[in-house]
Amino acid sequence: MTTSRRDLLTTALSAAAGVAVTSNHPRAHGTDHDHAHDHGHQDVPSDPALRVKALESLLVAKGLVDRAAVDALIDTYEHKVGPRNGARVVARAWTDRAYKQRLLSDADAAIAELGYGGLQGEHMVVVENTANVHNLVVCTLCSCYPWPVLGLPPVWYKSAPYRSRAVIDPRGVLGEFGLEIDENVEVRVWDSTAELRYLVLPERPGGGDGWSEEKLAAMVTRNAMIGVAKIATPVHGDRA
Amino acid sequence: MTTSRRDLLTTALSAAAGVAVTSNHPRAHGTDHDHAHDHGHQDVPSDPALRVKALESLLVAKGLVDRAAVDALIDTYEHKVGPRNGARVVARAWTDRAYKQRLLSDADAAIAELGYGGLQGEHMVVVENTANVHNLVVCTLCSCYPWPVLGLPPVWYKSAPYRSRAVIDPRGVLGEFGLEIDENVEVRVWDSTAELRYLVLPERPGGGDGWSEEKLAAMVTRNAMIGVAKIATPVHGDRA
Amino acid sequence: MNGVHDMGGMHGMGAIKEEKDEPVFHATWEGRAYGVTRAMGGWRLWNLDATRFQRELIAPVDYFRMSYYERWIAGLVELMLKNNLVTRAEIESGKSDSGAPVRTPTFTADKVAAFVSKGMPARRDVTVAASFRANQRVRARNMNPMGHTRLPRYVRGKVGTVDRDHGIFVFPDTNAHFNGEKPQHVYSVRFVARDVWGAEASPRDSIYVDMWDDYLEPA
Amino acid sequence: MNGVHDMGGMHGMGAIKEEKDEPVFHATWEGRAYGVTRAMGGWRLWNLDATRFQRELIAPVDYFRMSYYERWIAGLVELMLKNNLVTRAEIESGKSDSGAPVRTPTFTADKVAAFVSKGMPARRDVTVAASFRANQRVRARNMNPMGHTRLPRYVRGKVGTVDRDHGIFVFPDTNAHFNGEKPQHVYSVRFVARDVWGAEASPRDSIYVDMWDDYLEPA
Repeated sequence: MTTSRRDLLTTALSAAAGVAVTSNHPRAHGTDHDHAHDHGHQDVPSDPALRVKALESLLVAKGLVDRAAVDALIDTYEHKVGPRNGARVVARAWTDRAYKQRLLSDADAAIAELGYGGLQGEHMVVVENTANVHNLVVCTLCSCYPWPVLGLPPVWYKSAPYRSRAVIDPRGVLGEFGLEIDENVEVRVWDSTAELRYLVLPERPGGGDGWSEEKLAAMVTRNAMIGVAKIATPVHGDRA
Repeated sequence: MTTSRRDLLTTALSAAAGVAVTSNHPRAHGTDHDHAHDHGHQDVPSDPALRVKALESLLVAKGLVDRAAVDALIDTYEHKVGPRNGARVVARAWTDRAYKQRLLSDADAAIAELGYGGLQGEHMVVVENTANVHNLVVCTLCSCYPWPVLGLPPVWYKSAPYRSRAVIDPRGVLGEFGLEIDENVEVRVWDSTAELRYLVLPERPGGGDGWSEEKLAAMVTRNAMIGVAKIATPVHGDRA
Repeated sequence: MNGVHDMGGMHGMGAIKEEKDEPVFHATWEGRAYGVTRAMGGWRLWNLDATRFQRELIAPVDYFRMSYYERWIAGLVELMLKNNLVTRAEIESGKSDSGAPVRTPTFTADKVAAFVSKGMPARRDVTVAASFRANQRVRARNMNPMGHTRLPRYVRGKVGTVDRDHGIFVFPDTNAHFNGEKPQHVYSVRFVARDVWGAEASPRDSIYVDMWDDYLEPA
Repeated sequence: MNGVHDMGGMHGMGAIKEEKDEPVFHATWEGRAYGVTRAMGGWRLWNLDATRFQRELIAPVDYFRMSYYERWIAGLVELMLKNNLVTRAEIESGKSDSGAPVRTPTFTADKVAAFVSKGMPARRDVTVAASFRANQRVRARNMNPMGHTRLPRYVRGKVGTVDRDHGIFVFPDTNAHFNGEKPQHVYSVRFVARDVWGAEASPRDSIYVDMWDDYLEPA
């Protein structure tokens, strides 16, 4: 094959750009359909908000759903379970060598030490970024994600562009997040095809020596724990 | 694997049936989207008829398109080029052994003997059905089809269900067309991935001895020349 | 099934769009869709694998059009219909059929905290022999089931190396169809990116895929 | 590109629906769409492979939603825009931009009959060595180009047997991107269905795929 992939890529991307024109969708976030259109059609689905409201009312009326249980579930993920949990796990691992070893060898138990675990994180694996290895987590088949430590996944993680390309072009995907990985670094992609859930233990950045676990945790981002970001060295004198 | 494919098939189909509910699309034929919906939305695309009319007018106004050329192209495929051409080729092959040999060894020349050939049939291959071999033609990547002998393809040939399943489950596909192929018969699927175009030479049915080429041609169906049908033995005394 | 949900390696899906300061739910209905789906799971008439399969059955044009929680609701409705918890008429009208029984919810608010913190473990404490061991070369089976599977198309037929044995888990290919849990070992299998995608892939990279025993054969 | 157009082996696309007494065109606009697309091809600013690739670039949700001729029109519009034959404003308004040049069509009605009967042969009368011969065992390359290719995903990495050599043809992977015709041999390669799909496939069946020389390697 004399046609290089890069040539084709360039052509394909410019062609794809040619397809893109203004779209006008009366839709909320989170659809794979918020790309541009070239044919001027409009989708007018029934409003999902009305539809879900009617469905919940029906299920409550039939005694199938307890509305207070729904409230409690929402409250859980809006206020209790989220990426701050994972950040505390990471900060502990950065500051406690023995904890880090337990975390890498038996993640469930180590995460439970901090009080986390459960739904969609029953079976955890923590993978460590180093100077030589960069880890990236995806679920190509649906959107599996470690809820107890990261909360519910962001839309991009659930989207077709991420799910499709993370395994075939991880460096391109990382580039879209502004992260260039040196060619000597091994990129490991973890496809969450089973009931194991993956958390990336990011590299502890330089600087921040002597910082408290809490202050370190504040630096840890959700994206770094998925593997699409690194954690920046704190600016000298920066105080959380 | 203890789970048999057949079990899963049954489950999958019943599940799929569960998804199907009434759809209400204000669309013409030929869309892959005329399946059922379970979410009660409506597509309201701009009418393709209006859109195409406006486009043609624009291109005519810009001197890019000769409207009479468009008329002539439409007339060609509505009135001149169609499956009757292929039927004549088949009937000739059934009645002229030497022609059949030429057809199978050099289809382009043999088809040209009857005056056919050209666009989307520049490079023809004819494959022969026998008591031991059944041939089926598909184009999984788009909708390639031998236009000079069959005309423009029917919607089902261009549809996702046919393109997806003809190669992985040809016997299931044939079953949907009412054709059961004996397990001792070899099914050969021809995926038209290049610029070769395939025509199936169906088995000549019993009966009809001494019939004219013209009368035999009248029995030959488009579907038989794609490979999704056989040609039935004519009823005794049947006269065309 | 070889569905459009099996997206690993596809091109043409567009750019990744990250949202600044993304909320947990973008609208009230998303949270309600989430909560209602979970709450209905409390009846234990289906399982996680069946739920996933139901979403995979969404027609491609709808799968691509729908947002994540729209798919959840579409799948939930079908599961409820199949289990005779609701009727099509009820879904369409939003009103109970006259004479339909009124039940008492079992998954109540007081059970939420325990449910979330315990989860639904898929690991099983049974004895099942492992067919493979760490560092063994294995091949992902070339299989194309019509039913649910968690073996992505992009690794089928490819050779990799067992990285670790995760233990024994429920098998989705049977469980999704209520044909039993068939617990078996799950392994993390490392595939060299070039073995999966060809010479254009980056030479140092690899993909780790979690695979049930039944998905593998010795290489 | 690994796009949704590459449908061989997919499940979940629904039942095949045959239409009784199907007309050549279902509505006037289908015929016009067909004719206008062909007529614009007469300017020879693009080629058949580029046309196919342009349709492959249609976003999945639209690809599944659109009918065949809607895809043709969508692809045609993009090709015309890229070649500065029309502007976006003209497409949206349906009116020529003021001051836009008015050309004279070259593909006129009198040329239609000859065009249809001659076609656009893709075979080339050049001398190119064949890398493979009939009855040889070959493997379809494991390649995943971002650009246009006519090597379906379902045979990549699979081993088959060359059935016949069709001769020398334009290579779509380069031609679609205007990188030259790179003429080369095309072979019909026979794949045993079980080698492609696994043990569940019917044991006597096979799939013949037309493959360019560059898609193959010795097995």
